[in-house]
Amino acid sequence: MTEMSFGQALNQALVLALEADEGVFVAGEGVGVSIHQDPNMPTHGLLERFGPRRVRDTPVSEAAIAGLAVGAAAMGLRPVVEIMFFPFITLASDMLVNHAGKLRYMSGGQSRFPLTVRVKAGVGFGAGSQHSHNLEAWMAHSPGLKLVWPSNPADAKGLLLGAIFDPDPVIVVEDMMLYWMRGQVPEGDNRQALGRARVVRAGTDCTLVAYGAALYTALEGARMAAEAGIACEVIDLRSLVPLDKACLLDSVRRTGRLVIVHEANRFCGYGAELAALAAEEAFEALKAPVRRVAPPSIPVPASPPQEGFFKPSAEAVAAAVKEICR
Amino acid sequence: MTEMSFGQALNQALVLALEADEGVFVAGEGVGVSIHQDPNMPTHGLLERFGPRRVRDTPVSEAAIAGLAVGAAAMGLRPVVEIMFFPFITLASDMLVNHAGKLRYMSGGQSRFPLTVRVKAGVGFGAGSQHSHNLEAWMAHSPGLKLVWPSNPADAKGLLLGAIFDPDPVIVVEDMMLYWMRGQVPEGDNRQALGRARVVRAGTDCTLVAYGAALYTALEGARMAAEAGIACEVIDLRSLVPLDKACLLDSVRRTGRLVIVHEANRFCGYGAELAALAAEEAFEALKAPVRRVAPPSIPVPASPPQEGFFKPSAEAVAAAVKEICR
Amino acid sequence: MNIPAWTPELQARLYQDMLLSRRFEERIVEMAKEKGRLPGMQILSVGQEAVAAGVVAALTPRDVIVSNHRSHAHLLCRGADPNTLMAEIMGKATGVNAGKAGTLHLAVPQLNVLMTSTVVGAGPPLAAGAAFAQQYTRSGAVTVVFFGDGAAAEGSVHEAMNLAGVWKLPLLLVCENNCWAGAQPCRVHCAVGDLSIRAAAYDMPGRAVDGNDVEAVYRLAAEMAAHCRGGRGPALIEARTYRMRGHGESDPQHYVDPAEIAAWSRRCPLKRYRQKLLDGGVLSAADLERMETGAMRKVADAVDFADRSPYPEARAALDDVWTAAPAL
Amino acid sequence: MNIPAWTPELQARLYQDMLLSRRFEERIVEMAKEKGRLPGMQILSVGQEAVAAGVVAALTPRDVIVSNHRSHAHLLCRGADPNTLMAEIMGKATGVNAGKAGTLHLAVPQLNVLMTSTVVGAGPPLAAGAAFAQQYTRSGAVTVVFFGDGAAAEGSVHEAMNLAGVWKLPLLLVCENNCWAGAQPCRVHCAVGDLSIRAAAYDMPGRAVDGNDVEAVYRLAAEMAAHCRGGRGPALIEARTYRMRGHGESDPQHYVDPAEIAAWSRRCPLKRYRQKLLDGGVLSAADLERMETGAMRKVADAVDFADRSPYPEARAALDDVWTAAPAL
Ligand SMILES: Cc1ncc(C[n+]2csc(CCOP(=O)(O)OP(=O)(O)O)c2C)c(N)n1
Ligand SMILES: Cc1ncc(C[n+]2csc(CCOP(=O)(O)OP(=O)(O)O)c2C)c(N)n1
Ligand SMILES: [Mg+2]
Ligand SMILES: [Mg+2]
Repeated sequence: MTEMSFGQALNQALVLALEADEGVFVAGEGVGVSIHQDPNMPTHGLLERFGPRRVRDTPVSEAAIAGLAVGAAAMGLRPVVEIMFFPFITLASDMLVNHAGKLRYMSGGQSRFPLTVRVKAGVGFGAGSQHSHNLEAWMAHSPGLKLVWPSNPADAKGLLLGAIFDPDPVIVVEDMMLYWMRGQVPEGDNRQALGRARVVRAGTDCTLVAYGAALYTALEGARMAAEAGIACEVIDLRSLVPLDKACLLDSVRRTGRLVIVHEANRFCGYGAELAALAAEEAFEALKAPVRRVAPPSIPVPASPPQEGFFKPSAEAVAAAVKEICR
Repeated sequence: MTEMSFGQALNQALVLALEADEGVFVAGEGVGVSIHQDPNMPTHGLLERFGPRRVRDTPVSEAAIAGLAVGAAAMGLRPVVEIMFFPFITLASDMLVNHAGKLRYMSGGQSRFPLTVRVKAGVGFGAGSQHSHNLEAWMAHSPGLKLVWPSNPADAKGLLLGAIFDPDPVIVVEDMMLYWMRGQVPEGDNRQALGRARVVRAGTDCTLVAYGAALYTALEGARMAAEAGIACEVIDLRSLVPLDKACLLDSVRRTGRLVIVHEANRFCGYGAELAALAAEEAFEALKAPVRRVAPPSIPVPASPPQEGFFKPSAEAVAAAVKEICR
Repeated sequence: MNIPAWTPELQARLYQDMLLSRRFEERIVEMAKEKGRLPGMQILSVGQEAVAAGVVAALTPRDVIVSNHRSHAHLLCRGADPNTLMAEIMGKATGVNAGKAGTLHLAVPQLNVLMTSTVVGAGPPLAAGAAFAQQYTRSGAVTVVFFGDGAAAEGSVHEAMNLAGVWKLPLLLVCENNCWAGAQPCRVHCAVGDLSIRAAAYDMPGRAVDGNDVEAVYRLAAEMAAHCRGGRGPALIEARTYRMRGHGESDPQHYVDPAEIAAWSRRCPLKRYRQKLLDGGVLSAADLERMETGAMRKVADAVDFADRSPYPEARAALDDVWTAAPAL
Repeated sequence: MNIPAWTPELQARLYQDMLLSRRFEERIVEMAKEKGRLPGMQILSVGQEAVAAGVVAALTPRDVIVSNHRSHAHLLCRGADPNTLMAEIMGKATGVNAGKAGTLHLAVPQLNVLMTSTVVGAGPPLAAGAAFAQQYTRSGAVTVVFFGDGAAAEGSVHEAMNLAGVWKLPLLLVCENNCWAGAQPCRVHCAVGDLSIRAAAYDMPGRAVDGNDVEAVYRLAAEMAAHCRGGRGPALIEARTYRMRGHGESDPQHYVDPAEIAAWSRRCPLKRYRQKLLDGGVLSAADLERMETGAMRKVADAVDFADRSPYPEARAALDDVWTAAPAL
């Protein structure tokens, strides 16, 4: 184990993958030469180390970047491409949804698309709604795509490695607000299989589910609820597709209560699926209404107080927990 | 009232809007001259009647088509543009999601975007997953966009007119499988305000919610359940955004049971939101688990038996109803 | 450049490829008239066979092809098995894609027809990815992508051409300008009459060719493929041809001047080439007769094979999403 | 063409517009160094002011502007109020967009700066829509869209240029080629060195201009706007200029050769024009001094106004999604 930042952990994963497999290449806007001179940026130093054949700056062309990944993956490479910010994934969405996610299926299982798309997400850097717009629900709704969202440095490394060496297309969401977060990271190849959630706090009264930076809001909410004598179990989802349904439902069946926290818009957000699953498959165990603590259906406003209003707060999490544990 | 097809009703709405408001124009791929010589096609005969200034064939450029709508709407026109098939909305999604849905908000309420996007949806015409892929959940998750999905000729006309004269951006989903369906349609301008669902069959034991062509699957399922002595209330959602929460929750509170039917993939589909709302806001009334009758998370296969397998069936609806009414 | 000389074998192959494609699709024309016989849309290359035959013949087996919705001729010229193609078109279990693709997304990766997208304009970025892999692995192979005049208006085509230009990818872009995109003629969807000039916007060579002259197409494709293979980056061919049938088989073409169709039918690539080969003594009437019979037999066998094949299991729809079974 | 003659007033305006923009942004440079002073990123036009000043001065008030992430100069040259701009940059309630836009999406519809998108390449299709409305209503006005050399690689730009070419829209496309797209120089993101040649791919005139020579920019913009206004369709200007600061204020520009910056700083559009006006006797040293003081005062007032303004109510974030309150 070594202490490092989330961004450095992602960087280590990329280094390891580039070293381990000649088929791995990294491409995107500024993944080689960057306007950031910060070792906490995931692609920092890769160009210097691996050269321009393996680490490629692209034009500002999201469809071509995604098409590059799909086409090169079909040929047997393991592309790792970057879409700079989540809202720009719209521009790559035909390539990802209609091609990366479907071409293997339409080939009758003959083709494989072992590609990885890294995308930066997050609310809280004051850039407004064209840079902050978490669209995990879109990708999760698209058959054929997998999606992971690490919340700590060790997972950042392990899940990115897992994604790169997964045989199918995987979206790796990187929460920008976490790049500088520090933590212990295992040495070497700690790749994680996709599809496993983790209980990060055990509890008996209420299940709290979150992913990415929202996990810390959930944990803080759990801490506040604990002061009121309510023991929350907190699940870090880690892999949104495939979803670890067993972990989720097992917890809900034990606690009888479910609160979901995410930073995407509430309406038709990923949390809706979790709530629906509980209502379908853990109904008998539910003792209280499900709650989603998530932003209203508005774009992310730029102004600091409004951006703060948009983001779910630990207070709101604690309030939701207390309300349904009454 | 006149009997006509669904497609003709849409056509009437377009004719009325073009006549009523000089700011209305219709644009898209083949909306003027079409490969279809069928009066059941919504844009049939418009070019002949209104000329190329008002009715414009565009290049095959979905981003430009949507950008055209956004830019022209900002200038005070009322664009009605077509995206030919739902999966191609990916190509217009940056314009719709990051622009149509956000620019008014980011202007601080100064701008208006009274635009309409017509898009063809539907599963069942054997064209495979790049033509059949219902993405209503994507659009519904995007703040600033409204979305309607008519299920019969009268609504087709009324909701399309409502969309065109709504002050905000509206996506109108046209279920291709319904174009030839006939029904009574009011004369003149029957525009409908958005946001109203309709109870199309009253019942006391279970609420069935659907929209578009899936409504008929739900109704047939209700008929089959009735044979087993179960009285389903069937709701035609009509407007997915804004959602008529009151209608939905009122029904669920009365019946205590909810089954949702749609033709989009189940995982993170629009039905998840409905289930989540029930679990949040009608929990006390729920007597049984919620059920979604919706396709698995696979692309739409081309082969006829597999395409049939993909689509939710009335049998599956009836089975779900019976299971939770046991 | 490394353009093989004309041989009777090559010439016969070009004709035979066009012939098989024509007869295969003529049979589809007939079946499309029978209600319920074929699922989905039927989108045919009739009239455009010289583009497919000429370009594909100029490739090596290791070269990669990315196709679009009008794919039959590309596939048949590449040597795809008519039986499994026809079965796929009918949605049968024996189809080359097990019924998951249907007629619109036919692809045969074993023959390096890597993939087929019916999202108009999607081919070029996908093909740029394949060409990148060829460059990356120093394979010496090239990727050819077929797209239409209508597709040229898609942003994805621009992005791919620019990327290929910057990275000097071995990508041969073949624009089949068949005068129509759906019911829109070029002047309605394209700002320029001459699509090949767009190559200059990406620093690549661009040339137009008579797309109904199979030898001209072959020659230009060989020249351009050699350019791409030589590490000098991408190239653009605009093959000027004509869509002899409607956009799809349900299109009555009410918007087309019959004189236009008549004029182009006089330029039929098969008729012209047959005459040339006869006149040049390359093939005899008996040879042609034999080829005709052979093509007809292959088509009949294909229909027979497809008809006798079962539909796939409905539940097999759940397979093939991921390399491991989907967990959802 | 209908190009107004040079007048001292026009020349003074051009200088004054550039000056205000420069001083406004220099103040942002300073504030950006104070931790927590400004929310979000700070993306400046320093060095590119001649493009904004020259193009905007060539327009009529009815003409429409669509801007991008590097918008300050466009807005100030159009006459936007520095106070409410600065307040918006700080996310204040008095901001021109009530704090919802922040620095990246500043737009002033009342001045026909219709909208600003920071999605790179999104401007041209939006602007094509505005230009269509102008054509549709026979307004005689034109729409100008500013975009970067990097944006030229986006598919949306191609789609918009093709549409504008086919429909002969009154759309003036102004590509501000500032040599960089983020940390990528043009040769890394663009297949051609001369972006103006892409106009030919859409049958529109395209010309390059020294983007640091405000009179040259003005002349060409007036000429091209007249072309667009005359119903002859769109036009493309490539203004060759330089981004004197980093991509944003947090960019240390470690990837730029200092000699390149030094060379361009010798071509500073303000310095050059100031000298020219002095040499030509258009403005005296005293005039310049007065303008300098005026600009400094406006900037100081703007910062003062913004500083004194309150933040918006948090709950007001719920407003302005729809014309009626959101029902969700
Ligand atoms: C992105 C997208 N938009 C629209 C369509 C519908 N469509 C199918 S083929 C076609 C016309 C394509 O014209 P062209 O590229 O010239 O190819 P051709 O059909 O003439 O071979 C259109 C618009 C589509 N399949 N994909
Ligand atoms: C669609 C999209 N992709 C990426 C970005 C991130 N980004 C912001 S500015 C920029 C570079 C743009 O370069 P250019 O168009 O030359 O404009 P400049 O910044 O030089 O003015 C990039 C890649 C973005 N905002 N939008
Ligand atoms: Mg065509
Ligand atoms: Mg630039």
